[in-house]
Amino acid sequence: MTTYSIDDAAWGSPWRRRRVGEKMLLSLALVLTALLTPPWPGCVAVALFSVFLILGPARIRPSLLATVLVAPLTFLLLGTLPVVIQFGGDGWGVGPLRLTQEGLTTAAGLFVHGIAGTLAIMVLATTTPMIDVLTWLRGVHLPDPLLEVASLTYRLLFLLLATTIAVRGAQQARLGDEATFRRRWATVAATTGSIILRTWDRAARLQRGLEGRGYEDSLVTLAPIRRRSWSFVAMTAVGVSGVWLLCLAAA
Amino acid sequence: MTEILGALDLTAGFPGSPPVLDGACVSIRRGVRMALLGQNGSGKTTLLRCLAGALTPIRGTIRANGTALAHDRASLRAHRRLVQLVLQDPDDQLFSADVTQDVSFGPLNLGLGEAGARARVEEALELLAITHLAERPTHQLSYGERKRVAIAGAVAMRPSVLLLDEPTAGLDPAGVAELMATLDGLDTTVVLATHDVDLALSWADEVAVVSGRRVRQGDPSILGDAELLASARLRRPWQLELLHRLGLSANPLPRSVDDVARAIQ
Amino acid sequence: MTEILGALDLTAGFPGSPPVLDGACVSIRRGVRMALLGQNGSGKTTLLRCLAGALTPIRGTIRANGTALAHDRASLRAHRRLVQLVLQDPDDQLFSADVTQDVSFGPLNLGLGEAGARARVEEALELLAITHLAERPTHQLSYGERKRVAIAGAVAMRPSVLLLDEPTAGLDPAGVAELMATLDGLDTTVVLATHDVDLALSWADEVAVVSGRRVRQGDPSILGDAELLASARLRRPWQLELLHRLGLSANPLPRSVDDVARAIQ
Amino acid sequence: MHIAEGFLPPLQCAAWFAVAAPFVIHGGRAVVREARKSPENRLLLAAAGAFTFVLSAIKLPSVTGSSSHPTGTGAGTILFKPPVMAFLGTVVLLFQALLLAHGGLTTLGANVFSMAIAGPWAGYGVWRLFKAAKAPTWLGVFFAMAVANLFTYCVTSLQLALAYPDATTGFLGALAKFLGVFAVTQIPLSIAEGVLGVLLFGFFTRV
Repeated sequence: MTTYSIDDAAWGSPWRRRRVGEKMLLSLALVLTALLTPPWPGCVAVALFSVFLILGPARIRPSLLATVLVAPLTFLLLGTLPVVIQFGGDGWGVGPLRLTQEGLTTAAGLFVHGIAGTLAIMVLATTTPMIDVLTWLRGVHLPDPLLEVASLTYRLLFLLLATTIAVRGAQQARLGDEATFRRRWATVAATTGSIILRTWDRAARLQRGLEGRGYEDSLVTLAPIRRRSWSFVAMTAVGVSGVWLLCLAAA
Repeated sequence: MTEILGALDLTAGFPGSPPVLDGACVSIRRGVRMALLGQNGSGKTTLLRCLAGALTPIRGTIRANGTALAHDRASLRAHRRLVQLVLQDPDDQLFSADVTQDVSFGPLNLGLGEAGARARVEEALELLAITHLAERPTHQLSYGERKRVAIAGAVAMRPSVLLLDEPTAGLDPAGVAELMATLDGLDTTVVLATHDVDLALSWADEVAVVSGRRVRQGDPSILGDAELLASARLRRPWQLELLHRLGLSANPLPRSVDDVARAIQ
Repeated sequence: MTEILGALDLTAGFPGSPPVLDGACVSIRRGVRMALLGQNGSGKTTLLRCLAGALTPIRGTIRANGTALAHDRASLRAHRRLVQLVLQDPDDQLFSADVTQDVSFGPLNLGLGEAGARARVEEALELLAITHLAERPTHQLSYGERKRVAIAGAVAMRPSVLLLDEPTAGLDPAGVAELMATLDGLDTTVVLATHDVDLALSWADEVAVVSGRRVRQGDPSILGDAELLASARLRRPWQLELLHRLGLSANPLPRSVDDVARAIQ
Repeated sequence: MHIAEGFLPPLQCAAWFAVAAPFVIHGGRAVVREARKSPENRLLLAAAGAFTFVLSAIKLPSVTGSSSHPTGTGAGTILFKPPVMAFLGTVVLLFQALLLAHGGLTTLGANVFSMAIAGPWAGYGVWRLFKAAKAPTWLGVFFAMAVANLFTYCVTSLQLALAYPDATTGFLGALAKFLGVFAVTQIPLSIAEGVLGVLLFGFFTRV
């Protein structure tokens, strides 16, 4: 399941010990570059640089990266369709809709922007577990209760997903696939309902467990010590400005 | 006795990590009561899931009634009528609002009509001695009760082989004794994964030990094999350990306190 | 030895249902290793939660170091420094996805600074032999590993009394042996709820049996008391059962296989 | 289906952040208020957030071929009111962007506006309307959940149409095209989410 794989990769990443702020800077700089530069050569360069970072120093399996890209690719294919096909104009088409050269160019550009942007975000996502992002946000002074709700959401999420996957597997074992349409619906509703009840119960039990550990009004924890790496920051600066220089040269 | 279910040269695990089982073989004869032993994480659950058709092995074959299981949809459906797996955590299996509804899920999927399914539910609840729970909401039941309902859900499908993953974990001694008595009342082949070596010795006709990604199978006397137990990080059942310390023979195999007392006297 | 924690005439339960405990007394002496026995639902967990100050009793007193516990916020806070409870299901206690962060929660609540808390975390992870898990995500850990992290979270608060609810449930024999060795390495008073009578006999200095809403406390030899065990729906430890069958004396109390062998020879 | 990273022009990204921010801040204040009232509420809200996330991973029978999923915000908006959903929805969208590569960070503002603000408010409005009309509860649940779902994708289409107007017919033509791709295909799914809501409502009256 992809949910686990990006997160698993992030936990096991050799870049996990790097400062979140530094990875954030790199990833966001790449995203902004992808947004602001033309598809060629800017976005292509961002995409290639991101793929290099993800597969190279961050050591993510290529098959994982491919799985991860399925969702954004689906959106990009669907989302560019209405851009490719225009009302009126010259070209091949059905009824009032026309496949125009201009539409194709815009759509292709959009597609490349999307791929580059997604890959740039994946530099962060595949190297930084969610909990690190949330702990980092504490440093930018978001109110504690909000971050606590978000952190607890993250923890409960895995408990819930594990149960959901197990329950659905068990239903299959009892021939759930062979149920009639109506009963399949009843099953989905009952499963969802049971999982809601269980989530509530889990939350209540976790609350009691935490009270026993001294929980009164905040879930304070230590933040991991991470050393600043000027070479990483320098790499970011060189990489991103390299892309910009490339664009200026091409223009 | 003939084999009803087996695994040949089974390699299985999860993508991206080393296989949990590698070249494991096991053969389950019709009507046998088999205890599957092994430490946490040894691959007991993986083996059970492969045997149940819930996990497709990387390599190797699952045999059911002498035929290799193809992992296509139709074959898996047929396989699920033959083999039912009860998971360790009953909450992974129960999803309906009340007990009767939950137990009826499998039988209705078998295409039994309303009346047929109802009969199966009654039968299963009776076999598990939980007829009194029929109308209760599942989420109000105790852990032990939920375990029984989960087993009833599998039993109601009348499988030929019932695979149970740690059914005794979390039960108190009286609960374990009652559950084992219930299992003895079923006329299916039963494979029970556990890490309770004492229980395995006292209950099983046959023992399979998972260790080093393989399975070693034999009659319960293999639980006296120090080398095998050490490799599986299991201890000897106390019955065998005591006789060993006393320098007495463990033949006939002492299954109960009485047997041990008899061997000593 | 003096009492460190105790309950006097304790009545406790949940609103709207009959009390789980009614007039229960227990006294835990400093430095003792106590096993708390009882079947599922007997009230072991309720007793532990009362002792930890997590549940306010309907009637009766919790005594800590000779003083009755008032259930106001400040007293409870002080009580938690003294007594820590580890729940049966580690998922009821672990809230952070990161092991180090989770274990640091208690020490930071004690008001220790960053450096102090970090030292406590390291110490606790080392005591529980899980230093290698420090950077791992909670949701990727096995059940046994999560149990250890939960215990580390309590140990990091350096309580005088550690209450453990079924810490061995779901662990394999090697895991149980390792956990018990770890507990022996702690210099706190330990109360361990279990329904493993064999384990209780081999490990505990003192035994408390919960049955009929009350607690019967004594040295481990009370585990030979047939009447008490029957009322608590527990069985005799095999060590005592075997000597009983053989008509031999259980004095000195046989805790291990060796002790039994010695008694027989 | 959320707008992918890199798909919106920078200025529009910023604009949608600006539009969404007040709602999310307002929601965040509501959550802080609830959380301060009792720590228990934090766990409850986290459970709701986790559930909203998981619901989008639950496949509904019969709706094959659609690449979209339930939004899960309709039920939440009835239970917790739209401001709280604005915050929880933002958290869920952030998780989806980083854990599943669904959506993105620069498009987060736009996605938050459609899924965590517009959808929940529309659903809540419908819910209140049916309440006021004294309609049966199940009917209110159905329409609240279906509308919250469908409206989310209508707003997504609108956002995309604003960004990429049609060459000759402009915004309206583009809106028709994007609605055709994202909203029309969503109709069966929004009905499905409504049906799920009704069945869930039935489940909870039985337990």
